[in-house]
Amino acid sequence: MTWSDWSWVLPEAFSTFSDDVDMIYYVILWVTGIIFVITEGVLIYFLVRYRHKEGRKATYDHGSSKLEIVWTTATLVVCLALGIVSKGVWDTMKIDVPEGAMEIIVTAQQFEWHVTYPGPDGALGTADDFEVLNQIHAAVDEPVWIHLRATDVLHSLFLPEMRVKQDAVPGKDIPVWFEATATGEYTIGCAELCGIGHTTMNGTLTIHTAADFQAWATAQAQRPRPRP
Amino acid sequence: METGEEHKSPPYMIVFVVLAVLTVAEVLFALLFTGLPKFWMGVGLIFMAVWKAVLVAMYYMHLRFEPKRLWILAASPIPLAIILVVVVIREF
Amino acid sequence: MTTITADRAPMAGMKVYHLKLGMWVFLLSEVMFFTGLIGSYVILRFAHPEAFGVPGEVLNVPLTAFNTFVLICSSVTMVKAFAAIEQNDQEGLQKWLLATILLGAFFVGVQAWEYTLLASEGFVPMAESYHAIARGAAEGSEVIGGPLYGATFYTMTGFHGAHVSIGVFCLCFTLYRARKGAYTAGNLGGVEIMGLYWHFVDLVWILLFTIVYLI
Amino acid sequence: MSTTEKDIASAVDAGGQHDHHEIPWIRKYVFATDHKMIAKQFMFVSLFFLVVGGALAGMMRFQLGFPGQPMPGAGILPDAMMAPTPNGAIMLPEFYNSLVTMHGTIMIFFAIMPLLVGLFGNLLIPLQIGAEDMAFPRLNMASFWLAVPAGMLMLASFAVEGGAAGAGWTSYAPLSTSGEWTGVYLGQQLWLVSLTILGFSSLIGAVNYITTVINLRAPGMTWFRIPLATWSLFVTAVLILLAIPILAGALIMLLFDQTIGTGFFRPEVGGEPLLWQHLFWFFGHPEVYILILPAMGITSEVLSNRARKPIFGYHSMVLALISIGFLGWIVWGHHMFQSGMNPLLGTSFMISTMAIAVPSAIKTFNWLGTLWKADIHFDVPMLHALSFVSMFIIGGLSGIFMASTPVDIYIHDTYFIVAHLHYVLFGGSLFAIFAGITYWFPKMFGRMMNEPLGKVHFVLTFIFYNLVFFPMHNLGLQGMMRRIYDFTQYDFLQPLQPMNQFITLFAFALITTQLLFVFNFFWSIFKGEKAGNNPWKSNTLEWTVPSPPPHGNFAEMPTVFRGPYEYSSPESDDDFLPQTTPPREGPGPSSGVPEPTPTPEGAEA
Ligand code: HEA
Ligand code: HEA
Ligand code: CUA
Ligand SMILES: [Cu+2]
Repeated sequence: MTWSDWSWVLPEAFSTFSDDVDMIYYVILWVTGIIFVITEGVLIYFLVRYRHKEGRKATYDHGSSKLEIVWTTATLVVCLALGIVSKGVWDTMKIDVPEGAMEIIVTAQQFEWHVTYPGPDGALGTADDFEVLNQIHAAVDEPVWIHLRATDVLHSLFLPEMRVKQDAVPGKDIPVWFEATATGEYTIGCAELCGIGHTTMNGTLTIHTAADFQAWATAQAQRPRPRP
Repeated sequence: METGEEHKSPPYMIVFVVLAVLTVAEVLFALLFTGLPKFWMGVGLIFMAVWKAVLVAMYYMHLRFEPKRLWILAASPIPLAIILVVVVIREF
Repeated sequence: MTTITADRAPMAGMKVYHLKLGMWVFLLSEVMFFTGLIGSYVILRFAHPEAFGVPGEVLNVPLTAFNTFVLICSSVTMVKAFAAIEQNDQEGLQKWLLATILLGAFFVGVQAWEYTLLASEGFVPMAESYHAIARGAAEGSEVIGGPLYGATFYTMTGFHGAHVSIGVFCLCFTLYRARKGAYTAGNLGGVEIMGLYWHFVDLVWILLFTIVYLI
Repeated sequence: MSTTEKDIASAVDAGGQHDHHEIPWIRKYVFATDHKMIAKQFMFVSLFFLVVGGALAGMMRFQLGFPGQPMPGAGILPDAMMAPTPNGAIMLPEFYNSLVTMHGTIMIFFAIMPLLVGLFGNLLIPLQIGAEDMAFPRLNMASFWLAVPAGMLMLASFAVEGGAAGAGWTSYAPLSTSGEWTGVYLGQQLWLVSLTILGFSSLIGAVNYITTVINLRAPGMTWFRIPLATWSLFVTAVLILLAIPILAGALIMLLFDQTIGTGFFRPEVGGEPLLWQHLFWFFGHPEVYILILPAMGITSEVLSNRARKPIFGYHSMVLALISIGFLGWIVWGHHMFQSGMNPLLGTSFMISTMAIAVPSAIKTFNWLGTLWKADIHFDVPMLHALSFVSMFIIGGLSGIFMASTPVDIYIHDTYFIVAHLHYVLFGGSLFAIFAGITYWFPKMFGRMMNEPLGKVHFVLTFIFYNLVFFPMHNLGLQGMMRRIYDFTQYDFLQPLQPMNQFITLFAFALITTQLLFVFNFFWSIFKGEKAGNNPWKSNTLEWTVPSPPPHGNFAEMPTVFRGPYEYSSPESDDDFLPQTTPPREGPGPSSGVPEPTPTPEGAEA
């Protein structure tokens, strides 16, 4: 085991909003870290300082409203601040799907991911759509809008390096989007217990350069395949 | 009951008549005013139903004659019920 | 400070005796139970209006309106029983309790009849039509209630009906005790909490009737 | 309802007769109505379930530490759980799913909840408020005897065809609606039936507690003189009362979906899977506070006593309990941030979740304040209570990460959550239970637990516990999902193998360490040092009666003159001042003169 396993640093991420997420994480890590050190420090200090000694009697004291008001307000302020910081990023990630994104459909089914591409005409739901299994391909610096669906039970599309996670719910079409900032091969995982094969429901997210992606898509569209 | 003082029986029969009349009114309202927008229909019916429910609680369950704290106790789950339904409805 | 010995003289608390307080507390949980069931109906209907028929067309509103009236009557008889024992009128107590039992049983009977009628029209809680056929619907008929409308309807009204049935059962027990002279004007807790339960069940029906049959 | 009628009779019984001296054996030990005996019954049964839950965790950890390797000694398990191979038996994924589910379910519903509510609720409420028993003793008995068959059904589900429920302790629909998806048919239904019965058991328990606290307090025991343990149990009872029926309704609907083909939560026929999640968490979040509030109460009690100092800010401690109880109802959506719930709702749930840190902060800081200028005795209960405080801080602070919606996107359903929940549930609830059991052990059995052995158990548990669960935060941050049978299926998780092994080894150590407690517990029942009435020099009423208290508890109605935490008061020569000691110079202006009360049987005056 290496010490880096114990790290509190998040693994590297490669999407447009991943830095914001990580930033909020580090802010909370610092805030809670400081609170942790202070509270546990005070606790240990008191334990040592006021441990029982022969003849010592505790101070008869019922508390102080002034102090209580101070720390209650302080906590409230800290928490509200954290809430406000979080809201903007949340809206970006879950609500504001960018215009002009490449639309694909990801359908989760025990225990695989069916990914449907629009094909040469660029529109989903037409005859030239094509499907790949357990792999998502996209171009770098190009937003992708996933229509997330499921056919049987809940699944959860987890793209750790994109900081994306969203449950797929049968009967719903949930928008998920991301824009990768670096090419490479990343992970697709299923994060919601979905049955016996939950563990094996993984795949690969490949981020190409724009040209490579075009080439891949063209090749795929021409690949002969059984019509559904 | 617990006060021990003599109070004369609450107006059980009057409440009964009101309940019966409101029931008839509800049914007629629902069956006759079918042209009304669904929303107002709902509001009207709920209004009458809640009125009836309150009458039952007040008189038949004697809440009117109970100490105030029992009153508060009895009303306590209502906000929770409303929160649940209102929030989850916003989901859809 | 005088020391209080032997006999208990606890704090004032709710100024209500245990049994009644206990019953009220129990009823609070019943409120939440029916919130869960009725709430699910409201939410599902709001989410899928197309899956729910117009109540007046599927359900027999006049019949149930009549049944509602029966239940309201039973509340009156119950409260009369309570008023009787307040005056230590044993005969009145028994008479009104009996009336309540009969009305309650009648209500359950009508509900059971309503269920069979609906089922034979194909209104069932399940998804498949063979269930409807098994319950008396004509061969080849469709499921009307579908898995949402029928399911919420039968669950809600069914659990209410179960509450009424349990109430009738308890009323019989109360009547049995009343005939043995267990209640007096000074000891009427059993009758009072029975009444509280009964009126609560009535109250739930009032709301349920409006939400399920009229809106 | 049929039970209430009978209680007319039992309430009359409780009304004053002390003359059952000859209680038949079966009424004393089996169908007991005495609250102390029922408390002990709950304790033994739920400690048994704690052991079961721990054993399930051990098997789970084996698979996670050594994925796909044969488990020593597992050959005796049926082939439906462990696939036999020439080298030994290897765990099947469906069995792993059952293990996770049953571990969570048993720990939460059959171990921690009955320990906190069943054991301490029954033991402490009547004793601390000065009542001779619960308001409805027979209902109390019914509550226990409903819990037992519920537990047996839950255990039996391992033996049925298809195995035990395997959809997680949250049993998310639609996975849980049909055996088609999980391969579990009867097991899942037994799970539902068992929890419904258990829910009813908790419910009548709660009715009993609430009535008792409101109506049976001894003279002078005003609301603001009630010890915090009883206060917390009261608030907990209210939460149970209002939350459990929602769960019951949802369980019943799910059962119908499984058995008769309704479609509440089944999307394939138009139902709404998210409705299940909303109902479940509307119950579920109050449930986790049900699991922490009594623990907080116990901690306050032990902390103040062993620090020989009044609790810091008693009133705000009570208000914090109440507001945690209330806020707990409006945060349930934080479990559903990634569920496909309307994202606009997410923000409101995030804010309310953050707000709940405020009353928790009040509690935490007030505990620290209690230790300030105190006279701290490090006995075993105190050590556990102190580790409750420090572990709850860690668990609570990790909750803040998840409350922040964007961060939750990444850590939801990873081991970060698993770490959080064990920090609050083990570090929080279970440590408080250890504190409570060791603290009230002399009251229950008349003997002290062995102190050195208890300290060894504490130190080892504390160390191993942290070594097991702290690294789980890091696993989560590296992206390791929860409820996963074999994480090595993912390339990017393979480097985590050593850390998982590390956790597993210390989990075994942790489980083994508990044998010390088991031994200490049973040894002390028979051989422990005899304890007097008040070994901890405590102020509260339960310590004024013999250990163990006799039937009816108080030989004479106690009268209460002051709050429960008057330690080191200048008014007393010793460092404590029991609630029943009369004030020195006549009744002070504030000492409660009991109000006149109604007769308990509801008679007209
Ligand atoms: C005893 C049980 C218990 C308790 C007390 C808590 C307490 C809290 N929990 Fe936890 N929680 C669980 C049990 C519990 N939880 C369980 C079992 C799950 C998993 C369920 C499942 O999916 O299986 C879960 C999951 C869970 C989630 C869902 C995560 C996910 O699935 O993605 C979230 C999200 O917000 C959350 C948040 C919180 C918060 C904010 C608190 C707060 O109440 C904590 C407040 C306390 C503090 C903050 C520390 C003390 C305060 C201070 C020292 C003051 C200063 C602090 C600040 C200024 C921040 N919890
Ligand atoms: C209070 C609750 C509680 C407790 C105490 C524990 C204790 C432990 N838990 Fe558990 N856990 C949960 C509640 C709890 N857990 C829940 C709710 C989940 C989520 C389930 C889900 O996802 O659906 C979970 C999930 C969970 C997972 C994640 C599984 C997964 O997602 O795949 C893991 C993995 O390591 C784990 C491990 C452990 C371990 C090693 C212990 C060890 O600490 C166990 C140590 C052993 C004991 C504590 C028993 C000792 C017995 C006694 C001391 C009593 C003896 C006394 C007498 C008889 C007198 N738990
Ligand atoms: Cu799909 Cu887990
Ligand atoms: Cu929660």
